[in-house]
Amino acid sequence: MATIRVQTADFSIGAEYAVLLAGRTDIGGLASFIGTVRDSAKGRPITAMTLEHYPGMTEAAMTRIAAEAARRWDLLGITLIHRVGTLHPGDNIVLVLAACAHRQAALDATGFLIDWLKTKAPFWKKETFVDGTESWVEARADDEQAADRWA
Amino acid sequence: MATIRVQTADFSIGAEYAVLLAGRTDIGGLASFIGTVRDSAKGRPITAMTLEHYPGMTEAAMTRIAAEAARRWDLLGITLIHRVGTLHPGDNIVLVLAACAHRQAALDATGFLIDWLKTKAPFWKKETFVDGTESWVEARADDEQAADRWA
Amino acid sequence: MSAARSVKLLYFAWLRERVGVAEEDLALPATVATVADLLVWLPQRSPGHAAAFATTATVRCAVNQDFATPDTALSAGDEIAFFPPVTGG
Amino acid sequence: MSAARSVKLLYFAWLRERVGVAEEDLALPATVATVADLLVWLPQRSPGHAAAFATTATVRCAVNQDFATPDTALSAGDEIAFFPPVTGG
Repeated sequence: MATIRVQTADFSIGAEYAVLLAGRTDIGGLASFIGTVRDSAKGRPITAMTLEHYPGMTEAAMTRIAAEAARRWDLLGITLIHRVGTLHPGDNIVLVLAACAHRQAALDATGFLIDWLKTKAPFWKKETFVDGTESWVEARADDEQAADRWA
Repeated sequence: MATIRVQTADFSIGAEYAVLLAGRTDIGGLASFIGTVRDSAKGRPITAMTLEHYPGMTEAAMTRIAAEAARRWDLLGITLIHRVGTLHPGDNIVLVLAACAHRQAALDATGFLIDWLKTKAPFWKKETFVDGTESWVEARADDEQAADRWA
Repeated sequence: MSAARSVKLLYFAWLRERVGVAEEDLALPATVATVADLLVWLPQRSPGHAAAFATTATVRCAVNQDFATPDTALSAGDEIAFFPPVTGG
Repeated sequence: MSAARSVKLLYFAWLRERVGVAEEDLALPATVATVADLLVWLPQRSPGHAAAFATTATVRCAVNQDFATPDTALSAGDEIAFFPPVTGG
């Protein structure tokens, strides 16, 4: 039921939405989240963001996260797509779609999926600043707290 | 900042997403909700759903709801599109997009917007069943409760 | 002070179906000062009106496109709408 | 019983940059039974390893592509990865 992909290419939310809904008439609500590259980090302008991942484990972790969401909510479809490689401000990073019969489950599942993706899937971000210096993004305590809400 | 439309035509989430994001590099998270027509209501198969609205007041109510969301969250963009007329199972009914610097505000604002749209904007749904009978959808107490969460 | 106050009434969803028209222009009698007064007077106009307003617990009202309450005062030129609780989204 | 246990080590993000390689194949010494043992032994291998594992509070480990804890036991053929706390999404 879940579509799970790690890719360098961009994604199209319209195309993924169409794939998930094709031929379905049992879905009543579809929630999504897209994360995009912001043009600054902690007040410093950035020119690029490079995403590294752990091939194999990443897909396994995303599959486990999707399965956990399906265990918690009555989901009719899940799409998780995460980009890797070098991205620029305004670029898409991650797409989460969750489809359900009713809206609250779709919204809750989407929040859960992005919170767990951020803390339990092996991706790492490096920011490149205007002066050419680079810095690995540090994990945020509030991301851990957001993920722990679902414990 | 807000895009607000009531229309008979379908919408494209990809197109709306592109319009909202065009030229923006300050957005970090974009959440959405789409409501679609399910093929049954209370266990009875339906063949169509007809949406009626109150022209003028509907747009005013949607504008007030968007303004209230912008007051509560630091929103960088809002899109509210609601269809009217005769729809069929699988068709899109409503689109909510909320863009923010960070994900939780985008997800919360999206939940707020759909909860308030359902209870404070003058739309009414009539379902047509397989045997040709029609029935106006009754307001649900749990929709009121969902809206009251944000009071 | 007895000048007729002309208002426009709008009906939606099953209220429209029961009244039989989507809108009508009316002159309010002197006894009708508020939405609550109108809800007493309107059912007397026709069997359709009577059917539409038989259970006012499920009737909502907007005056000039803003949600109104029973004690909302009515004035000449008002656009007064009656409808069931909303069910969009 | 003293057969060498060959394992594959993987490093990601700044651990990879500090160690200087993305992966290496090693034979674990008999003293290394767990992830905690490996975290004691690895820094001795090179200045790069020492730098990478200087602050193990921010080092996470996966064994065979599943998150591991310090007391996770190691076996021949294991794929052992070290990386900082994840920051995707």
